[in-house]
Amino acid sequence: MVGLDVDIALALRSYELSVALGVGRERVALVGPSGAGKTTVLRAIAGLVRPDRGRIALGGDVWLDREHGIDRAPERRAVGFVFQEYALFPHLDVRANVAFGGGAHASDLLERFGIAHLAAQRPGGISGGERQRVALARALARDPGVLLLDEPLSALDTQTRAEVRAELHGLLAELGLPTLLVTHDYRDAVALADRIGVLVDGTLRQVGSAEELTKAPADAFVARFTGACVLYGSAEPDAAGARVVLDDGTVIRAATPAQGRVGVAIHPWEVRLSAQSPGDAAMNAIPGRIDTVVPEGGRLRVRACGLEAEVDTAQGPRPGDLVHAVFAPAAALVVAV
Amino acid sequence: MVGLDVDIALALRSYELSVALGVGRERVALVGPSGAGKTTVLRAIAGLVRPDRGRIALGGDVWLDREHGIDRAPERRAVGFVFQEYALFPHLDVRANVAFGGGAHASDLLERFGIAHLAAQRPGGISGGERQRVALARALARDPGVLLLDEPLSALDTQTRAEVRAELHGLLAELGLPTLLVTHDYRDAVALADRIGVLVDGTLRQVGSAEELTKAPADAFVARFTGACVLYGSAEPDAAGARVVLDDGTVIRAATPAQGRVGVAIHPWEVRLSAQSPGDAAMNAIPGRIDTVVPEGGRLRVRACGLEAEVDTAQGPRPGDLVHAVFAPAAALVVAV
Amino acid sequence: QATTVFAASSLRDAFPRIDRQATWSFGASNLLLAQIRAGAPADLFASASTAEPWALYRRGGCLRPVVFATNRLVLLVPRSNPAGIRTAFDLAHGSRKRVAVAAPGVPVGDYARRALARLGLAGVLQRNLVSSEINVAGVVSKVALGSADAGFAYKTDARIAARRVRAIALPGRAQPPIRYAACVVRRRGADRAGALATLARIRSASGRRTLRGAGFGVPGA
Amino acid sequence: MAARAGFTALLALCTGIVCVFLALPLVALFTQAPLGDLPSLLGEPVVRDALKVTVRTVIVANLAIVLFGTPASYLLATRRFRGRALLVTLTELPLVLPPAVAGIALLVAFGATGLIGSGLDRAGIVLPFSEWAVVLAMVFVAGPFYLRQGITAFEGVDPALVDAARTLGARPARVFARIALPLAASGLLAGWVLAFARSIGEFGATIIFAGNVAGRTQTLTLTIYEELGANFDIALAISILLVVLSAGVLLSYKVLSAWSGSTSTSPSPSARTS
Amino acid sequence: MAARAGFTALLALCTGIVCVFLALPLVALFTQAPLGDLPSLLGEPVVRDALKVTVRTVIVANLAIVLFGTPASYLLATRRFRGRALLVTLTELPLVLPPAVAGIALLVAFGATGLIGSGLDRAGIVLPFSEWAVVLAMVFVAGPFYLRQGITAFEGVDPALVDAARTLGARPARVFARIALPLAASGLLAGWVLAFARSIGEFGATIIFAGNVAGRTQTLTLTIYEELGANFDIALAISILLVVLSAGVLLSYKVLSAWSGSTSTSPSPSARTS
Ligand SMILES: Nc1ncnc2c1ncn2[C@@H]1O[C@H](COP(=O)(O)OP(=O)(O)OP(=O)(O)O)[C@@H](O)[C@H]1O
Ligand SMILES: Nc1ncnc2c1ncn2[C@@H]1O[C@H](COP(=O)(O)OP(=O)(O)OP(=O)(O)O)[C@@H](O)[C@H]1O
Ligand SMILES: [Mg+2]
Ligand SMILES: [Mg+2]
Repeated sequence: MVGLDVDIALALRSYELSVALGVGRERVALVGPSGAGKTTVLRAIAGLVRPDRGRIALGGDVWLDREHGIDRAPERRAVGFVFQEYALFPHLDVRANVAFGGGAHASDLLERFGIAHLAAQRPGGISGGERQRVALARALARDPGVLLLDEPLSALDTQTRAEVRAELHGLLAELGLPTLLVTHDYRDAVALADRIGVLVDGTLRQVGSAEELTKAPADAFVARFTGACVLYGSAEPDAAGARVVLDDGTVIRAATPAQGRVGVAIHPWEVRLSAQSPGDAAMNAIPGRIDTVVPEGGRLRVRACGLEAEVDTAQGPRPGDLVHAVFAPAAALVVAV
Repeated sequence: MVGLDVDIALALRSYELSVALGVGRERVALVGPSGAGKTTVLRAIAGLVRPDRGRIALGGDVWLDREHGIDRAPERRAVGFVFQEYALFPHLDVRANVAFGGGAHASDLLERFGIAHLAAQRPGGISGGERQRVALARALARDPGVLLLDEPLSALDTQTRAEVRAELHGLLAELGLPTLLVTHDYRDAVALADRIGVLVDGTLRQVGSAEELTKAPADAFVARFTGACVLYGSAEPDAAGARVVLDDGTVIRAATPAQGRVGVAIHPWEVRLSAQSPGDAAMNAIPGRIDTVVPEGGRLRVRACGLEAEVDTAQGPRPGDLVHAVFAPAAALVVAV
Repeated sequence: QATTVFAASSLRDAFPRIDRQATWSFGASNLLLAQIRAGAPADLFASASTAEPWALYRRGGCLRPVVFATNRLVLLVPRSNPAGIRTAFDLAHGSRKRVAVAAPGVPVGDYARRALARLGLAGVLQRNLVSSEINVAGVVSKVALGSADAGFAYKTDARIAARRVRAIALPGRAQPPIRYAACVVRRRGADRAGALATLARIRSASGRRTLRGAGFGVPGA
Repeated sequence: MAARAGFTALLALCTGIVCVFLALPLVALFTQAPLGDLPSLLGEPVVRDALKVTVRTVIVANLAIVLFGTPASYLLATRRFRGRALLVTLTELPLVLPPAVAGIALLVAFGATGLIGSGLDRAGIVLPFSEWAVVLAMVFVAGPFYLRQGITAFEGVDPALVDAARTLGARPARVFARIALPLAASGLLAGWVLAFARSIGEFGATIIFAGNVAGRTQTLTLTIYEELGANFDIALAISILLVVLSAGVLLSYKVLSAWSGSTSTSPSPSARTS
Repeated sequence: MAARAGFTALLALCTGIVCVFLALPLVALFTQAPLGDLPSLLGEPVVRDALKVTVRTVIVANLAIVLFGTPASYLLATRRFRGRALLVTLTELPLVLPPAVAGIALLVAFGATGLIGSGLDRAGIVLPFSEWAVVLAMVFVAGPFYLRQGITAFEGVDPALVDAARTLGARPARVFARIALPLAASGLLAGWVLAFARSIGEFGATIIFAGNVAGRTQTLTLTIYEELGANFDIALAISILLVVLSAGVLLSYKVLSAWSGSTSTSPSPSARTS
């Protein structure tokens, strides 16, 4: 299997970026907060930034090996790079943009991406979604061995975004190239990628499928990224797993053993709100008041007791109501802080 | 009650903007696609753009009345305007920014918004969320009678956005000023506003609470905006409401009478996917294949049969599976096209 | 305000020594004449020839001109004399020389042309590369800095720039009469008294001494 | 690999030629000049007079340029009105006009027999060949540099900031003073540096319109020209003085703007999104 | 309301003064000149010779400026290396240098007794009094205008586009030719307009460095000055010719850039977010 192997280190302004990652014939998303170094990883792979140490290879083809003094120029690496704002050449029409890299099957690509009718347009005159398709077609015209996408959806407004996300999902799946894409929106990552790597301050905190990240986040940061709320406290192992005394004194139970200062991550969909303390002593219950209630989709998203819960509209919770946030010990995921 | 009354018309590049809207002591959100004229409405209220016709008044205080030749300069209208990218003065520190408009209670505001420790910082040196609070404090330093916010969250990245949204929700509720805010993200509007106006091509398509828009969208556009999928067909009234023959020939039933060409809007949370045709003849069922499956929160969002459905992860749907999208006639909202 | 004297470039060194108070403006005489006609605030006009003051006088622009000095035309060559020029006739032989001459209309330019004509060397100006400088200072600078192989200027200029140039006398028959004339400018607000005083100082014994010291001849001596 | 090195080598070659060509004359100035005699040469009365004239006229001219140019460029940058493009072109024309032509034009406008000069003359005001003529020449040739940069600088002020100031109750004058002016300051400074250098170096228009009256209109650049034939060392000395002055202004401007740049161009709200 | 009207009135007043002052000399040029005699005046041999010299030298100088300046400004704009800031400052220095000083500097560098001039002289290359001297003077004073705009223009090319071109397989030379050059073209054109105007108007440096050899180094601006004391009408006629030429270049540039601006600055990908 021809895959991309990356193992690089590079000193950035305020931390060292150090990433080891293999990408097979799959889509891997790098997510992380602004300034985490996501773009830098892509640029290093494309040869636009030179790592201080490390090795980059596509199958047997070594693009970079600092130890052996190998460092191929960007134009000699078989990458397809879709830039954040697409970086289409504003003075060339769509056809010339797509043909820039190779040219042979530019027309095919225009057809395939449904942009043949725009061939004579300048990039300035077409919509955001169309631009994205042009950028993708242009990157593919060179028959790259890897596809790199930097924030492919961030230039789009909310409406177009949902549509283009679905469309891009289809296109990427169809291509079957090793693909590394960068985004700071976890939902985009989930929608587009097979595996997700969470990059924070230059370090990969966790790499795994969306399910793995959700079910077993490596740390509090990853947990919050996947949408969980995190409570902090100190844990002691007990028979059923662990007993966690939260910072406000509340005691909850988790299903996995743990010791010392920990975070407890709970996803909104695992939390039930009830007016009374639950009868069931096996369940965790945190009492408190409702902070905010926001409709989302057909449900309400309620913030209460430091947690979030999704509840049915029918329940009619109102800010200020006294409630108990109830969740099972198995839903309390113990994470490192 | 001192409220803002707006009734203006203004020829824009490609359509006429024409908006009549009253804003009491409540938060009203204007949503709509890019270029719909949302910003222009706010600018007209603030006096930064002059409508061709119309009247703007805050309580008894007339700011604009083209018929009577009244047109107050922006500096003489009691508005607090929070600009899209915040438009903080980059050469002034946070305190001077906040004090620019009035100055008397700038210190109070800095305290109240939790930015007192940033008083001596330049806007360039603080985070996105902090900037937003500075912009809000600055707008309030003048004791405005109306608060106008243009895309208050769009300058923030996805992570900060969720936090700041909750925070802003609290602040706006506390202030109790007539507030008009603009956003192109429907979820922001739902989270922040009491009423939502949908503006398309300069025309208010519908104004109402989030619930009203969801339950009874005025047209296909509004319906899609609220997250529904819309199918098209022609309707005939029948005993139970209407019988709609969709463009692909499928027949579905709606609970409200209708006639002629219509759209049928169905929200994802009303749709159930089942492998077999449902036994219940009263339910609508559209057969088809699953296009995409995307995890979202604790559930999966599945596109199938031109509709979206939210299903539990346990169900394990996979792209390509044959399914029926099942929904009640009451969930099939007939909308104008 | 000090008396303003518009004077020929070649007087640049001598005049300020005669009258320290006056304000000076040195340039090509023909240009100074044009400036005075355009309203320049000159009180006294001292030209390197008699033609310009008389022209001004005929138009009522000044009082009757008087001649106050004479000068001689010389051929200047750089001290190093790369072209090996010994006499004016060398300009007509050998390789093409770079020659600096003042423009026609500038007194020293007209004098040079007249001298060449008298020597039968008028062709020199066709044959060589001739820069027609705007004033005599331009001629001297071109020769002094070696840009030109030779140039026509006044004997007095050769003294000032003696460190860098050497003067070659012209044959007596070629020497045109060079007479400097001055006149008191008539215009509204002119400082006539000051101009007369300065003119008197120029023609005084000490003035004549200074001029002679600078290499000029003085009339009526 | 060869082609790529070839291209860079070509670039480097051109850059080298350009830089050597530009540096050579400046180097020559310092190696050929009698540096030891500099103080005594610059102490000559003719130089001192010229220095005084230059300082006086440059100060007055630059004050006029800044005082009139700042409001004018603000108006041209921020208001849209009929004929605006014409006025902007008018302010740019002197930039491309040969200075000698500028001198002739000033002469026929303000000279004794000129368009309005004859009227001024009757009123007893004589401009040509006076110190005012030097100032006018400087303003005419150097002012447009300031105007052009000023227009650019004011146009560069984010209109959202102006709108924000207005909704915060600031009248146009306050918007100008507190928002537009501080934000355009570095651009205005750049324009002023150019205008200053242009005015101090003014030669062609001055020699034609203002003449060469010592102590009154003879500026340092005119003295250079005059001393060329008389005392070349003085010309060299003044040249060195002016080179040092020009380089000093240029460098202090660069240092200043780099310094202010580093404090104010740190990620600003508007820079973030670009 | 009074204060606000007052402020705008003040702005308008300043703008009025500025515009009248700048327009007056140009108007005077046309009203005072013997427009009827223009053809015959411009037909005088001295004018025809000067015109030929000017055209030849301006063309050669501008060719040199563009040929060497384009690669040099590209390198200075896009590569980071030690001493770069120094080189950039070096290219800017002639912008603030008085032309008379430039003339002196060229003289001591390339003159017969100059730094390298004496060597050239021995090698039989004589620059003074030659057309090459005029060209050198023009390149020295006008080149930096092109370089500065060129550096700005190349710096303004979105680096993401360059990166994109490289990941698409383009070598540096192709990136330059297909991406950087077309995108910087309008900025380069603006710089060239300034350089062209500056070279055609060159006076101070030429008069000092190149001499005034008819048919060889006497350009139109030198002729203006020479004819000032001889035939003022010729000076006026040449002035009008040069005004028309300068204005023509300026206007055609503005029309051209407005035209190309309207096609290429329509919302571009990068403009969207700013
Ligand atoms: N060439 C470089 N040398 C040193 N530091 C750099 C370099 N390029 C970027 N940085 C710094 O490295 C960090 C990571 O930048 P990068 O653009 O990779 O982040 P990112 O994760 O893509 O962020 P965003 O989501 O905002 O795009 C930033 O702090 C940036 O300032
Ligand atoms: N002064 C004006 N005169 C004419 N047309 C204008 C003016 N200002 C804006 N427009 C046009 O009016 C339309 C509405 O612009 P507006 O900025 O109000 O949209 P918006 O809804 O805020 O969009 P977005 O979500 O992109 O901010 C746009 O098509 C714009 O081009
Ligand atoms: Mg990035
Ligand atoms: Mg808007």
